[in-house]
Amino acid sequence: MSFVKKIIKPVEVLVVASKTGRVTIKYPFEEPWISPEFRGKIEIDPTKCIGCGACVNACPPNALEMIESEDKKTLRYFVGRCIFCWRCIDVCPVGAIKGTRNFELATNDPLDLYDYIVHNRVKCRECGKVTGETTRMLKYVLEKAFVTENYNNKCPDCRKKIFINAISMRRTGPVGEKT
Amino acid sequence: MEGEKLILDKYIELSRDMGGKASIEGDTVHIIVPSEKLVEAASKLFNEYQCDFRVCVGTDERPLNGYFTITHIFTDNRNGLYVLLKTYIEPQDPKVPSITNAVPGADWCEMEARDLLGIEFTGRTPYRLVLPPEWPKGLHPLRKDVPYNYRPQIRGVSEKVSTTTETGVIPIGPYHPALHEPEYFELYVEGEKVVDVKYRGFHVHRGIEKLGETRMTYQQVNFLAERICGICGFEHSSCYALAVEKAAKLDVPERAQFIRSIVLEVERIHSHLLWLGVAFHVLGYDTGFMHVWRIRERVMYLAELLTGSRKTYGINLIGGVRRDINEEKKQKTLEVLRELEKEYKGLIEVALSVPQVRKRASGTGVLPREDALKLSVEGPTARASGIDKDARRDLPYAAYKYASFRVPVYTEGDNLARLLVRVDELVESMAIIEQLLDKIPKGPILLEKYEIPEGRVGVQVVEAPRGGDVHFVITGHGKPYRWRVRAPTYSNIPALRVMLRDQPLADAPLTIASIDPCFSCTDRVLIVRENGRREWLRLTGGLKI
Amino acid sequence: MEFILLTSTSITVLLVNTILPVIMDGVERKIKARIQSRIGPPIVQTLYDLLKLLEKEVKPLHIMPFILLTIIAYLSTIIASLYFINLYTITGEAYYSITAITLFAISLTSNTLTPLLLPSPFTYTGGMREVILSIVNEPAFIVSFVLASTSLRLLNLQSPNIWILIALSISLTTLVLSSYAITGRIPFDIAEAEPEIASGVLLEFSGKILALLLLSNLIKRFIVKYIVSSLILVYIIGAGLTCLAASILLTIALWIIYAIVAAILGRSRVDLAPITLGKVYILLLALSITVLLVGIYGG
Amino acid sequence: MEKKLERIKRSIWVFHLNTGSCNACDIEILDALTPYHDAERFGVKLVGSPRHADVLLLTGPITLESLPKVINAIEATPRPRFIIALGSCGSGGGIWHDTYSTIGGVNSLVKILKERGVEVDGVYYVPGCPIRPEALLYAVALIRGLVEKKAKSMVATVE
Repeated sequence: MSFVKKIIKPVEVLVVASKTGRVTIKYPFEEPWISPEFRGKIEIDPTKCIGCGACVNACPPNALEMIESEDKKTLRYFVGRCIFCWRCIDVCPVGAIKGTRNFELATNDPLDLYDYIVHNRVKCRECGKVTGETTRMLKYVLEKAFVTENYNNKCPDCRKKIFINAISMRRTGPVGEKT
Repeated sequence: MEGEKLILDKYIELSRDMGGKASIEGDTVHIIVPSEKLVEAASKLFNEYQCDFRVCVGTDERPLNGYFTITHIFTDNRNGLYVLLKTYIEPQDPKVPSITNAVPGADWCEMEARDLLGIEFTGRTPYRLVLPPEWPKGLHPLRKDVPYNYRPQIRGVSEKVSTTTETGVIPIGPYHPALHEPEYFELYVEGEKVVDVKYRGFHVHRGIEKLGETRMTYQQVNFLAERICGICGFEHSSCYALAVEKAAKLDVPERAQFIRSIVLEVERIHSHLLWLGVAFHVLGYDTGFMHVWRIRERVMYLAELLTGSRKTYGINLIGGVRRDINEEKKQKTLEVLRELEKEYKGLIEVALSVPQVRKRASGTGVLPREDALKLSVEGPTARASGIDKDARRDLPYAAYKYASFRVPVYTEGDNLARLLVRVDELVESMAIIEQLLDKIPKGPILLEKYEIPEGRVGVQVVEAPRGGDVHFVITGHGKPYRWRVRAPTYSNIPALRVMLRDQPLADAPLTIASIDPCFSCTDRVLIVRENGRREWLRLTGGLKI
Repeated sequence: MEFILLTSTSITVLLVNTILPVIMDGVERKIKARIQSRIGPPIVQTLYDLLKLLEKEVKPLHIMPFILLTIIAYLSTIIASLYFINLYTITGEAYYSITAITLFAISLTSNTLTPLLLPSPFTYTGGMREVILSIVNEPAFIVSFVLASTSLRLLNLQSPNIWILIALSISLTTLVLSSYAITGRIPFDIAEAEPEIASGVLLEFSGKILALLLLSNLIKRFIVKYIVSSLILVYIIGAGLTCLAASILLTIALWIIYAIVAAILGRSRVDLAPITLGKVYILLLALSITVLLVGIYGG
Repeated sequence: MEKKLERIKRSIWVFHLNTGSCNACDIEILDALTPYHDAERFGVKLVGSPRHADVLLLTGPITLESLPKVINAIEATPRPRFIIALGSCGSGGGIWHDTYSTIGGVNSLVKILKERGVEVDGVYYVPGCPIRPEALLYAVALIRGLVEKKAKSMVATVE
């Protein structure tokens, strides 16, 4: 009897199958089975981004990159390289990056995979040289720190110069002018 | 306490006998010996002290102290100790005696160090193991003076791989439906019987270690470590985090450790279910494959709920974890586990009753205990051959000391034993999760402020589904100075030769699958090229086959 | 006149019989999917597959003419065999069935030879396995067919001879078993066992050639079941068009049963399968011959 | 490309080509075939030989060692042939896009293929790390024309 039972046992898989029925989720005609915690594509809010580059430093696969040109600073998000770790969301100082549950990213055109946020680079009020910061960054710094706009909109070199000038003025008069 | 002192004395005495010095830091014993005494010391540790050989690490310490070094990592499983045997090598003509005659398991890692760092090993046959054949000689990517993104202009010749005209050679791979990963086994057959095996692997070498030491920061390496392997990635990132935390002596919140352990066990469940499915598929029992993967889908959902991703969870950081387990998630987890357990037991019973599964798994691919010991195999492969070792119990980490569980051991050493070890472990894992969820303490999950001093050493073994992962970290400035990873498959592949010999060809895919090979883990360092049968014969020549 | 009618009917049926296996394969995939708790492909999926393959490029093989020759031989003999089986079901003439089974055996031989012509080790191993399996299966199939039809002819339904009845049941069992093994389903799909030797015998073929081979294999699956069902039904309800329809229906039923059996088993090992099968066949055939002889001369 | 797609639309036979990935995507490909996702609904079938394939599922950043074999496999696939690059490694090189032993994703591969004169009829990109099985199903549905393409590049200029 037990021998027969042993032989019949594999047939029990039919019982398992009929008990479970069809479990297939008819995606894409039906909602997929995704938990609320799922980490999908990130979205960068261009109205909030200040172009500070904190996310670029934190990003392990360099999916977020800062491309610097003469007068522009472009934050490029290449979703084709993104590992969806959401570290950028952790580190963003202004909360410009938002996580979504979007995973439907397939495309036949590689150019679809890039997002760009183009920032202006600030010119130094003093010498006209382009500094590293973006316009938004300066605004942000003004809000957070005790600096005046007058100090903020100059390049480091000019700041140094002004500082030295100021000190020397107090002591001996302007630098570089023979008195 | 007395006993522990005696044991430590034993190691100090050993180092004194060898003319070296020893220091103890936490659970790690550092022994530094002169290179001429290295073989003697290693042999003593392996044979007399019955330490378990894990891996050796070559390091370019020239920027620090002007030397190359080689560190052999042993673990004393009975006393829960890590034993590091280190020696300094002159930088002009780096030469060090090989320990492979005493410890056969050291074969691969020595050759890896040779190709990576240019350290020569005397007293053994060296072979060009590393990097594609076109790789320029004298360029050793892990040396500190080589940039990580230096790509020599080589374009592989389009060589014919799987169309050997020589009959009697069955190439398995690099693209083979049983493997799902590009690895190359060449089976020499007589009729339908395998007489010899040639392995050429390391197609998945991506330069991870170098990347971790250069482009990345401490926190970023966690995510890199996770991508060493997509199946047991969390083991790797936990192992790395634990090693760094050990090196920096960080006091990680208990709750974080519990969460780590829980997620580690979730990963073990999904990995073992995956393996069972693949094994059934290899045996042609596709219905079993489909049903096992059907119940696995619940675990994947669970993993996503707990961590935010189905795989490569991305919740480990140095100092803790990123996602908490709240009451709702806890209840959901328990519910999923209950359902899983019920379905799993019924299904496995049915699947194992299929005559072809039983018949083909039992008695095939046997790995005798002596060979398993000599080759230092890991995980279920070792436990199926009667070696009772499990890092969760022997070298407790994370929160495993709060859980009680059984370590299943079988003595047959065949494919069925390896299958049953995994079947049993799955049930244990479910029990561990329940216990830990019950005991989870309240508190923070992430250490907010910490400091990682430079030049410290941390070693950690984490029991992955396939065996022990070993991570070795020397801390550096803002990133690891040296990061060495050893995955369990690295130790298990050499055992395949023993298992495949004189077996029917039809069993070869099952036997290869039975060690649950994870090549992407194994290959993370460099491309190993097996360019001759002689070396293989030399390695296992001393073994009874 | 009668001959023309006969021919035109059987050609129509032949066309149906060529398409039916393709649809039945879809049904089999659907059944398998159901047992595996999923939806599965549409029933006409195999047809889509074949149509697509017809449009794909053919990767050249170095002995192309030979290969094409063997494949065409395979396909034509198997279709001819199908034609004669149809004739047998309609007319009930024994020589039609004998022609059909001879042609069937020839087609199987030409099929087993094809992979041996290729240099790839996978195809070679797969081909060798197929040769070994067919050495065991084909004689068993033919002998049991002869035995079953003999005992059917001898059986008198009014006063059945118990020995002949036993012989009939044993030979029919053998016939069904060998017909299952010839279809190359799990556990006997070792010739194209995917995980072991890639796709085995089919590995090197592509495009139209692959489509032809797959189609012939499907017709082969159909034919073995068709032979079994027509043998039984011609005896029970007598030859004719009803019998033809009934045989096709029985073939479909057999196909479904075989599909379910295939779904709940695993793959056998290459060295075990032929030996076990061979032993079982020899035992069963010897038994049925003995019993049959006892029935004829003893009872 | 559209016309060529038409031929294989209803029966997509895929060959799985791991070029050095971490396994996660590979396992998810298998997962897409299992009951919950069941890619066979769309006629997807995993085949054991590139000669039977229409689509190569390419995972991993393409290591130097696997490169020649990958090219071999692509050459062995009869036309029309497509590549679906899966995961962040396949489509962009992933976390190791610039290391010494990889070539960094499918775009570099396409360049090399062009140099060698090996033609491919189309490349699809499926980002994800790892891809969800649904992401693969989405890509297949995209090929079948069942869904609209959602991915779109965003360019925003701020003051």
